Amino acid sequence: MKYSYFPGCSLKATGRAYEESFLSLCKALDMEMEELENWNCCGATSFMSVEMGAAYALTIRNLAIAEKAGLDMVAPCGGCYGILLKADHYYKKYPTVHESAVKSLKTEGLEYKGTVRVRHPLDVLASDLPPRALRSKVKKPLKGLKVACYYGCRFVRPIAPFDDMHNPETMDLLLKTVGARIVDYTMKGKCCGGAMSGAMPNVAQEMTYLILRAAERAEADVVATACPLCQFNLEAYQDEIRAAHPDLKPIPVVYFTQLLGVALGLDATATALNRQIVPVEPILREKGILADEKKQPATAGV
Amino acid sequence: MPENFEPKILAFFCNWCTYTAADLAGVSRMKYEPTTRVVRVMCSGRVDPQFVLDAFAHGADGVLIGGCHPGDCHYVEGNYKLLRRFRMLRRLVASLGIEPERLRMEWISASEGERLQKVVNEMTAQIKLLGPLELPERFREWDTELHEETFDKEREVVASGQ
Amino acid sequence: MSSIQRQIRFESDRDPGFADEIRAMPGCELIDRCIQCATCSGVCPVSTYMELTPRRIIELTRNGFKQDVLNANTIWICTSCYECQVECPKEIGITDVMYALKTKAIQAGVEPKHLGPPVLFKEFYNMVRKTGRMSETQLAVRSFIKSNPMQMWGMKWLGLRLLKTGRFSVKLEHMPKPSVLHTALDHADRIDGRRAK
Amino acid sequence: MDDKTIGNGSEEVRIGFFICHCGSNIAGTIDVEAVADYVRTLPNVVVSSDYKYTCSVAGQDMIVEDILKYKLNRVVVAACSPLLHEKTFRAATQRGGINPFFFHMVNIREHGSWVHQDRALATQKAMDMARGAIARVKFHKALEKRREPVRQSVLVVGGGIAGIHAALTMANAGKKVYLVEREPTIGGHMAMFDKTFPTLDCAACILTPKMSEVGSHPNIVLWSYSEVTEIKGYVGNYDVTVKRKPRYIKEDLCVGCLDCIDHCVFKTGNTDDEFNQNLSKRKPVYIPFAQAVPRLVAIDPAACTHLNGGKCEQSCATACDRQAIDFEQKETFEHIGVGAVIVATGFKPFDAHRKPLYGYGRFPDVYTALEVERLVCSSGPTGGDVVLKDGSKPKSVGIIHCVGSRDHQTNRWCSRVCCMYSLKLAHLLKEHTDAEIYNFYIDIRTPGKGYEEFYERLQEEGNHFIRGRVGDITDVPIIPEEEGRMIVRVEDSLAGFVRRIPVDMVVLATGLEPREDASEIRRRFNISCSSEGFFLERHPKLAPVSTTTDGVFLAGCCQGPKDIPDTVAQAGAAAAESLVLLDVGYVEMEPMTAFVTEKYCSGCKTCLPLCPFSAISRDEEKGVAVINPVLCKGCGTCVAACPSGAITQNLFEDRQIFAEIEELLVHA
Repeated sequence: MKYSYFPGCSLKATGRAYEESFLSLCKALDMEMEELENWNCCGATSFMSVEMGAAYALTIRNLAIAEKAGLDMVAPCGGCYGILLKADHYYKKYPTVHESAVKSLKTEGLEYKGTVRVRHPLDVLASDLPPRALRSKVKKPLKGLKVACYYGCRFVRPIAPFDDMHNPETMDLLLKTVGARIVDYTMKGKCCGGAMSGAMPNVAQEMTYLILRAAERAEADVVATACPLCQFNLEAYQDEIRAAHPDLKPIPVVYFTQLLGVALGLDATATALNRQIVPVEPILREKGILADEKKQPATAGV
Repeated sequence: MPENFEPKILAFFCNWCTYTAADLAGVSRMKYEPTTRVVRVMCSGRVDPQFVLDAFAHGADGVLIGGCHPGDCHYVEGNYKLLRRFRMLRRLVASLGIEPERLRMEWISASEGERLQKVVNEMTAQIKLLGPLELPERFREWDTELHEETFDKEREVVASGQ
Repeated sequence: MSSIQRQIRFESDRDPGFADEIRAMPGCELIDRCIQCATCSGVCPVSTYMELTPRRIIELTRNGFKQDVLNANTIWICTSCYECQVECPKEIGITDVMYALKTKAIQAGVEPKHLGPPVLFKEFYNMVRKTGRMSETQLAVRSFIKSNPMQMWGMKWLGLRLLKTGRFSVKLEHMPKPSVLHTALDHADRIDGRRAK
Repeated sequence: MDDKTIGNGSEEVRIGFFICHCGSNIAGTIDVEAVADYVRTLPNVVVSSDYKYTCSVAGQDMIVEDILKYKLNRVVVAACSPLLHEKTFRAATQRGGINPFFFHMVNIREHGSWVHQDRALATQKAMDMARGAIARVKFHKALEKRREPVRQSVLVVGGGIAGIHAALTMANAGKKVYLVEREPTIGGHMAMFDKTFPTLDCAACILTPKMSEVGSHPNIVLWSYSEVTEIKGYVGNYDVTVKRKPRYIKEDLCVGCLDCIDHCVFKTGNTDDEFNQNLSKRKPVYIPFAQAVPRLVAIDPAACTHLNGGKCEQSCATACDRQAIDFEQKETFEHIGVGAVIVATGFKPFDAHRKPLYGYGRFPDVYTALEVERLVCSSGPTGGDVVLKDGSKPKSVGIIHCVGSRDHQTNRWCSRVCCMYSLKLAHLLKEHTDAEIYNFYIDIRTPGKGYEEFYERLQEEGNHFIRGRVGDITDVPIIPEEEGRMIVRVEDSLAGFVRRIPVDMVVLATGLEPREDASEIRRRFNISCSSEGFFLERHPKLAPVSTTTDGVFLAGCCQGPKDIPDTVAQAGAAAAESLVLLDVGYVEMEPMTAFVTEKYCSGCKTCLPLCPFSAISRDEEKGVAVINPVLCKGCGTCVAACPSGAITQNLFEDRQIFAEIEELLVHA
């Protein structure tokens, strides 16, 4: 299985644990990810807030490049995924968007016919693998690990091609397959604050607090995410949140790809667990998923 | 193509569904192209293929047949009978060199005024692109050609001394 | 300052063309369908911080109260999580309306000059237009300098945490060939809902 | 051919043309004078005039006078849709002394002025249509309507309050009524209600007397646990097949003593009780509720051990001293003939799972309105105690209006009754629990007698009314008082800010929607549905209980959401319309049937299988097809298919339609 891979900007920086764990997971599952040539930023929410025509043209440019490759386009970042999907949809729906993008693409000799299928790793892993392919490769089932799957916004909003808009379950199913116990809580689709975590820290931190609190009340050992922004917001500000809400206990927030990697027995570099701010190894050892051997030194590469 | 070409679409609407839908479009003041000329029949099953051919022969640029959705026919299955005939008719019309867009069959129920509006506008736009069919004029031309040809042949026959 | 002011809007305060401009932007065409049910405000995770709730934004926008709408903090607080849009019983593109209003405010130059979000948006926009990619640390630093320089001190621990886990990078990322993007974006239309003359 | 003498016989064809302004409805878009002037130039047209309102008495008189004055023998009117006024003008034509079928109508309003904007093109279209009609009417023939007797009985489908009221009205008028109900008892949704708004009458107290009257009425045959499977025939003469599902009880022997229920091997209920909205359990042998009519038990084959092939001592059967239990019972079919049909199949409450936002099925104490009806009812699952799933009494209740209604994602329509029943439930919940009651609404709609006054009463009772559709129900608290409760997050849109309100119980005012099998029923009875799936009345204002199928009438919520007073009124109207049909005693059949011209018929039998009404047979002696005019419904399908052109349909003759087609296209 071969795919076009659109990493997006965050996966090259704060979200690199996502890229590392996702690509090693793909390797382990014989899925080939070919990085898109000369890709550009999807535009996120910011570009769209300044100028709309260029914003759609910017996003659609990536789609046009992917169309040339003729493969499904995998975008692991929730933001990129949602924006690519919406741009594709609006390109077909609104003549203004279409005309503007066509003009823009022409300068580079590109065109977009509208045939690209934008995919998220959750979707690809859940639908494209042969039945039991994942289960058969499990070496260290996540037995006893209570996971709160956190979906956030963009996988299912405003367009939900592969999951239930109101009650997404793909991540639950994937992690259940590798033996984890999924806890039920009501905040799994609520917004984490997204790009506002830096611009309006107090607002965003209240939002993440509620999500973490709900996961904690559901007795989750760990929160699993599928978007670098969500992961960052939920994990990186826990100290700051604790200043306002001392009751919040530290809770590890990981990418679902990291957990799948652990279950498949991939090594520490492949699962990038060393990039956690709130370490996840202790709970994995406690549950007997990671061997309780000599403590590995934190050797994070830059 | 003449300027401001206004196609003439002869429409056969069944009394219970499509004719009523057109009434609903009217009551709802939905605007559509003034290109249709409606013949009301009780059931789309009454539409004789000859009606369609006659319409083209007399200058219709398009023919639209509207009936009830499958399973909804007021007379149980008249629309299925039409459907069977229509398949045959479509091939016949195509073999006459008439573009397929000029003959259309639509299931439009009594509550689908909006759909009627859409279908008429769509069909009008398509036929405007195709231009007039002008079958009567073509018939005249063919007649003349045919006359001349036969005349020529006769002359040849006469000249060959038979 | 303490004198009592008249609170009233006259028809002349309205800018009817404004509503048309917004309606013409992608996703914003259904605002007239709104029945003011307030689901958007009820479901919005940040409506509690807004001067005008999303519901009121829709009402004011379709009535052409441009100044009220563009000057409210609402449009900058919106995180574009699309909850309002997917729950709207009339399927109005509320998030798209928020985007449209943000671009309008920036066009009109009335965005708050030191509020985090608009500063971030503009910095992001400039950076991506130039390099084709977003560099997180650079963006954060640039935004903080313009909005709230003091905040950077509060962020020093965060920086340290990221540094320790190898997630901190001060490099300015860019596309291998950003020039093609420059040309491409220069040729895109400005979709701003204004009727072509 | 000499145009002057075409038509019936050799007399000269003299056509009168009348075009209607319809105020400005037509004249605003179509130049009616120009059309009249144009038509005057057409052959055989003797008089052509325009008039402000042709359908008015003066307009009709003008037609009558002109027929006499100009010795007209054909009339064409260009006005509105023939579906609206064809009857009117046919009658006027007849009053002028000529056969009403020498009339033809041109639709230039619904198909003309109302849908077009360009005056010149709309006028041109009107001229074309008029010319087509002029050409066709020349070939019209004098026709007579045939009369058929009407059977003096009626079928009522559905035993809710609509069906009950319609059945009783007909039966009291002396007509034989067959009432068919799918469930084991009649009563429908109304039987599940506790009180009715705005008077707070006990629903059972006003409904059960009517139910028992149905059960004992000599003119009513009540078939519960039954379904109509087939209906054939035509107005006045419908042949109906009713399937009677086995209830495993001999109806003639059961006296409703309920001993069998007491002796069932299950000492407590083993299956969800539908009547109590699954809030309690019932046994496999059961009676839906105490006042059920007919008072007959039924055995649920899905829950009964014996009927599932299991081992059971069948104590119910031995307990019955009348040996009424019959496990071998099979479904049976009844065949009846009726003159009219009243369809009163009711509605389905909106499935609250479809709005996951409100947590139905996720939070235990989120209820639908119908569930709360059962909870507050003293004969309900808790004996009228409003208690939560944990047994405690709610201190605070939120009622969410418009659940599933006014929503493009689910149902676009307003369900009409939810505001009022929410007010009623608010009152009852307050009365039962003294809780704080919050109504979350978009608009409060109280259009009915005493309704607004009821709303005012509720306001004065101290209920909270918050204008805002709930955005979220969460269990994640942000302040201590929210701990352990459901928190409703809503914008108080009149105050202009967002509020969080902790509640113990949420009531969802679910809307009304068509039943799942509405489209199946619609096909069975050959009626139409509006786009949302409710059955379509013939005319939204002027024929609200009739359908496009003569002799089939509608009553109650199957036609659209309505409250009990409106339902009863409509049921009465449907009964009255049926009575008109029955009491006149005959129906006039439209003469547009088909007939075979023997000398052209080759006896090829092409037409025989085409007729869905089996109206065509073959006269073996003569070797020709014969059409039975009584069975022919006039669709014309056989006409179009006859290879030798031997079949003619009255009013839709080939020569009429060809003339129309050709003239419509003259200017093409």
